Amino acid sequence: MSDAGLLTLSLLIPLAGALLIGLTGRHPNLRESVTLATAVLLFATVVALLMRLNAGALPAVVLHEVMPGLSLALAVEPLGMMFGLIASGLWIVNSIYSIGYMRGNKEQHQTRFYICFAIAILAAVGVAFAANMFTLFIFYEVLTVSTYPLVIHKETPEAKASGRTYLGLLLGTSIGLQMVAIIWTWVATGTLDFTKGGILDGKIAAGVAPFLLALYMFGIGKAALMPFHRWLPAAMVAPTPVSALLHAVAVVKAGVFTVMKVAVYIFGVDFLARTGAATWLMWVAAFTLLTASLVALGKDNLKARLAYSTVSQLSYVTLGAALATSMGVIGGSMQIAMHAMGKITLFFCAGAIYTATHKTEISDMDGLGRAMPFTYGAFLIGALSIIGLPPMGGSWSKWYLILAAADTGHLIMIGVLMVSSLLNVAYLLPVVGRGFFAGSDAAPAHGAVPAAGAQVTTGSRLRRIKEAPLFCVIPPCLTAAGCVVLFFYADRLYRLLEPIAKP
Amino acid sequence: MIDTTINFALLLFLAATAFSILRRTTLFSVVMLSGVFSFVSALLLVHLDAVDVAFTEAAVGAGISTVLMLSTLALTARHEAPASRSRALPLIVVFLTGLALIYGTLDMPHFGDPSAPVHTHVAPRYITATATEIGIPNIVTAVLASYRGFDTLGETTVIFTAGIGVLLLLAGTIREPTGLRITAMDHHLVLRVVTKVLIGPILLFALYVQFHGDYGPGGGFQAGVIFAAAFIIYALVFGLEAARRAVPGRAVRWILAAGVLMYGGVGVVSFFFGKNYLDYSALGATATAGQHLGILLVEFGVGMTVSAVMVSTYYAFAGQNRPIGDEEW
Amino acid sequence: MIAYHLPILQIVVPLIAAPLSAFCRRAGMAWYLALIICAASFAISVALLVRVLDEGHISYLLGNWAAPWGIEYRIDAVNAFVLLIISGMGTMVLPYARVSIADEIEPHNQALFYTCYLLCFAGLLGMVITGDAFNAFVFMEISSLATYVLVALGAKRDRRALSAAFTYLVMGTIGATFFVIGIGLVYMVTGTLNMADLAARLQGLEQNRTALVAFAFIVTGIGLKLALFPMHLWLPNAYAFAPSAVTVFIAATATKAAVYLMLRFLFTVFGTDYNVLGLTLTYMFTPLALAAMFAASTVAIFQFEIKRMLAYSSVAQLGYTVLGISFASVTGLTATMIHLFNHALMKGALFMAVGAIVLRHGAATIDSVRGLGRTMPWTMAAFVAGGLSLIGVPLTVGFISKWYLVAASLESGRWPIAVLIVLSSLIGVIYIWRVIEAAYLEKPPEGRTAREAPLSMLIPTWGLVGANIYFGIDAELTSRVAGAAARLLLWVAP
Amino acid sequence: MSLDDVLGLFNYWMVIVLMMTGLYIVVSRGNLVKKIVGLNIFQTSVFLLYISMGKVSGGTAPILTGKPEVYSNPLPHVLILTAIVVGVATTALGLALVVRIKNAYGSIEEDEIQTMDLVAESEAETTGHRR
Repeated sequence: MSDAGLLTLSLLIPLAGALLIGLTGRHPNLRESVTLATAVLLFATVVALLMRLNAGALPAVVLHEVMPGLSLALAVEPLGMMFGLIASGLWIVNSIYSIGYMRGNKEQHQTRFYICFAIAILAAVGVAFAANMFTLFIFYEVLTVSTYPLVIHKETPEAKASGRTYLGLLLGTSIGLQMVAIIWTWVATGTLDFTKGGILDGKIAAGVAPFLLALYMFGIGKAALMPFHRWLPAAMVAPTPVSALLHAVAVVKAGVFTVMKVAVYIFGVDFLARTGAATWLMWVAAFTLLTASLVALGKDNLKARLAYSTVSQLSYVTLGAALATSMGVIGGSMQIAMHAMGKITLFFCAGAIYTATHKTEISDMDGLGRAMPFTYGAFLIGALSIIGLPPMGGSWSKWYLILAAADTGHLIMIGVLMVSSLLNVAYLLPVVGRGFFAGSDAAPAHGAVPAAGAQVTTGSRLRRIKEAPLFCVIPPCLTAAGCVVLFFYADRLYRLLEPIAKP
Repeated sequence: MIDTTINFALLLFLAATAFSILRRTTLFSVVMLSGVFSFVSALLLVHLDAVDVAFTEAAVGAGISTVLMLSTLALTARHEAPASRSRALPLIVVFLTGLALIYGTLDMPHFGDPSAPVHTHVAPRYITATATEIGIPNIVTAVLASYRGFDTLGETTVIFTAGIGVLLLLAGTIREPTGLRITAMDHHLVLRVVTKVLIGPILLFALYVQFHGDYGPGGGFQAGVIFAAAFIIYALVFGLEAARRAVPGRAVRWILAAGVLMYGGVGVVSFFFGKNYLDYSALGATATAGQHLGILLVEFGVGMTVSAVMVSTYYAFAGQNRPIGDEEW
Repeated sequence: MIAYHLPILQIVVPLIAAPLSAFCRRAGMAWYLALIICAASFAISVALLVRVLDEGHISYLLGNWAAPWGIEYRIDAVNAFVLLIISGMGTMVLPYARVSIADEIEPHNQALFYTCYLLCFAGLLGMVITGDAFNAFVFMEISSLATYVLVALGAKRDRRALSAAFTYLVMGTIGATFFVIGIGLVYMVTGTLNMADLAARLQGLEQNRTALVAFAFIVTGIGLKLALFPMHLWLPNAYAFAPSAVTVFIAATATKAAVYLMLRFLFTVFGTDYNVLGLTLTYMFTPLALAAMFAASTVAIFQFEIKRMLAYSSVAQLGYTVLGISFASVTGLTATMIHLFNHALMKGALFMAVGAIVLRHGAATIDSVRGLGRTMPWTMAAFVAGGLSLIGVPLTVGFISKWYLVAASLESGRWPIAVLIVLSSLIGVIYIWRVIEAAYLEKPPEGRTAREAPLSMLIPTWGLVGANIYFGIDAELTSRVAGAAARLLLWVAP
Repeated sequence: MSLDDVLGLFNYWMVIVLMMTGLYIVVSRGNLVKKIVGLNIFQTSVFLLYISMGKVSGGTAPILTGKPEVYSNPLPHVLILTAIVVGVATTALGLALVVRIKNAYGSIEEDEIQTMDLVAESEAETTGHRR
């Protein structure tokens, strides 16, 4: 198959998947098979594309011209390839997990759920392979709209309120700021194609570059730069697979990926470095990074804590872009992959705990680790990766970021990264610690009333191992293993990303 | 000088009437004064050489409009409620608008100045060429029906639209013919006799105005109004039922549409002679003969529609559930 | 021969069909006639557009009298595009109207309704196609009078239609009279009524105070007709209480024709050399447009009746249109022209969906749409699609409009306006969202039985939804025509 | 400004006064019939404006007599003939609406009608929300 055909196929597969899921909605087993088959096929397509890329080809296709000079077009480049791999790869795992979780919790509207999931992944792939900012923006919006039904899945008043925040912030920032930035770019340069070295150099004055950058950065609400991060904790009302999708696979990753794309291909690292247009962004990222960690520390709800952790971790990527050096770009890009793997593990674990015990608050989870050793083991590995300790993948991205900070002379950023890592330790490890060591065996902590269907109600049962359904446990173990694998194979990632960083 | 004086006097009288309308709260006198306003305007128009316009304004403003307004009053209210809102804002807006207009007059050509642009561009051709191109003495009719004949088709359509509109709005509340003779003025014997005597000459006059429009003031519109006036007088005196028996509502509706069709149709005929729309020159042996015939036909169309609209509008108003009785006045 | 006469056939066909349809005793017959005539008009307008894009402008002399003496039809890309919008929407509404009108208008009025509809249709086309200032007034009045009646016919459902129509009549007549005063004054200093001739003879009269006041009166008069904020007060109730099919039609066409006339007078007749024009655009149009965008959108949020909500949204959307004019640049006018088209599509779809709800529930309020996502899925889905387009979500026409508008403001260096444009469209998210939430996330009240709208209404609605998406994905054609029109208005060589 | 100017423009000024009186009646009065009367006066005054500009000093009505004469400009006359028709059409429609409004509301005062509408609206809204 031609490169262009393969690229088009990467969009058609999830589209066909969504349609088939809709058609097979009455037969859950068939429906889930379709989901899995779609996921596997998509991943295979992306891997095929990777091979073409490694072989030196640059697959590209123009799908349709919307307005003169403005087209929907796809093109593969290293950064997008990495994101495409993460999204499609993790989707497989996420699908397996969803099946376990949705069935385990007897959720409503499962067909709608899987359809939206497929469309979301379609949008994520579209974002990954977009050849120009216009195409990226369109898929970015499709992603927002298609995940809205997932966020409000439970249809409770709380879910609806959160959905409003979610949609309001994401649509608001993207239409209100990002679109203006895109059109500004178009008016200034006459093109929106992602071009190595950027397209803005020489087209706009150095003085206004920070403003344009601000429109982009705050306009990319999915990157959750403060103060536009509220949607992310709000979206925690959604079922856990959705949270995993939001945090690891698609949504926030699409956000920081867009940040990287804008920095590398629209502005160009050199242009940013030369004009210092991104200096302010570095500070905002550092601020978000620390503040979100502090907020996370104060959250008792596990998912809320993880949400704020995400807000914090995303800022590493933004920081990498803002440092405007090749090391920063590589570190930031790697962080996309590393965080994806780590955070999806953590969310899978949180979901597994909920499925098994219907507990959401950390203070209620004392001693659960002894009952769910696999889940908690996976959680520990994920947490270590997020913190950035070897031998987990997360350590590499932190390493390159520190190098970048040293490179650019922003030594204070090294301090920020250090403090942040300590905060990570402070809010992640206690969860594991309490799981394994805290709490007496006699009674559940704080006398919390376990939700109906909870399987672990008495101390005596706690001694026995009582894991969540297999479909909920295998995925976190897989991704936890992935965290370790990424540590040893980071050089592959480095070599993939190298071309974008080197001029 | 005497011209100017008459002019000013009439304008002052108009202003006095307008102010009086503004201040009165008895709607009956408001309507009557509005009729007076139209009538005095018509006098002024004659004085300004616009005889055709004056004719029409008198027939419409002082005649038809007044009848319609009186009919409306009979169905609605006699008095205006006292003011309840602030009138400061309207006053300011109107004052500013007026000031703007006055400012605009400062560069206007003076009244009656023969060298004004309006007298040197476009219009001269109408005055010099009508005799040869159209071949009729009344330049206004020539411009109305031929040079700018399409405007007049539009005008006919406007009045047609109003006629259809009134039917749509009021048809639902029209009293069906009951067979009862509700005749308002049975006891006014003199009036009845005089009316009978008058209607004949009025109709005759209407026909004269209709077909004499080429030569003097008049034409389809004025004739239509006079035609309708004859009917309305008949209806007023002998009762609506009698008028409806003479010309049923359905027939009126047909004439209403037929007039527009006639006008529009004459234009279409030009197509078949390879001419542009409304180019009448093809209709006769010579260009002027064609123009002559064309103007005659379209004016007839206008007359049909106008009279039908007036009559049907009157039917609609007068036929409302509460009829006008003369003792109410 | 027919090709030569196309310009006049565009008007005469519906104009003659109107009295013909008055002979029809049955509504069905009148409806058929109207449908055939409107479809024919649409075909003619397509042919005209193709021709003007090919060969530049077409001139047609009525009565064969040469231009400043007789009335001239002058068609170029600008009015050919507007003709297409009007005739296209006029045709789309008719299949939809049949059931809706049968439900909302008294039986004895249904036949004549189509006569009135054709008159309105012909009037709008006539005011757009003509090259003569006074002729434009006459046809404007045909359409206006017909519209007053059409609005008032909503009285069967709600008596407020009557007072709305009356207010519209008074405001519309004031507007028309202002327009006539303006025409009179401009005639006074030039001696001509032909627009092209006016443009030529106004050269050198930049300082003339009479021409200046004429300009002001023409702009104000048309401003009233196009509901330029704050002269929009007649619009919300007129749209809200008119029969649904009428609302769709006038919302999609009437103000468009007025905008066209505004463009024509501002740029063709007075022209960009006219120094007051720049001042008017900067100090009057820009602030008024922005005020419309924000004030009207904000008011829309608090509306209970959805039709009225959408009507206020129309005032806001007219703000976008006027804003595009105020840039006086090729991109700005392209934005205006393309938005005329796009707004017709999105408001058409939205009002059609709402009309279907009115048919089934007797009213369309935030209350009556509760749970409709389940009981009238197709109607509500159309509403959602139209709403997304209104907000300006990518792959819909609304996005294209917004794109050009923002581009125009950035191009002119007025980037705060660009931010305001998108902020105001975010207000749109709020009011559209209120409806969507009520429809999809709330349960229908007890004992409410609802059926999906009839196919005769759903098909046109979805036709428009399809157009919203199609022209949102492939804006090549519309942006080419709109661009050509913008260049013509600004006298810029293509 | 000379006396000549004043004499030359006085006609227009008076016409403007008339127009504005008409407009003021329309916008300041709440009685619907009176509004229509105001519109009539406003429009009739505009007719006078047009006809005034068509007048030529010493001219006669534009009907050819065969003798060489100065004729007043016929074009404004034609335009105003059309405008009069438009005016009466508007009046007729307006009055028909007034009659219908009286039937539906029992009043032809704008303020009363607006009050009734507002009451109806807030009632609909409260019952709507209560349900």
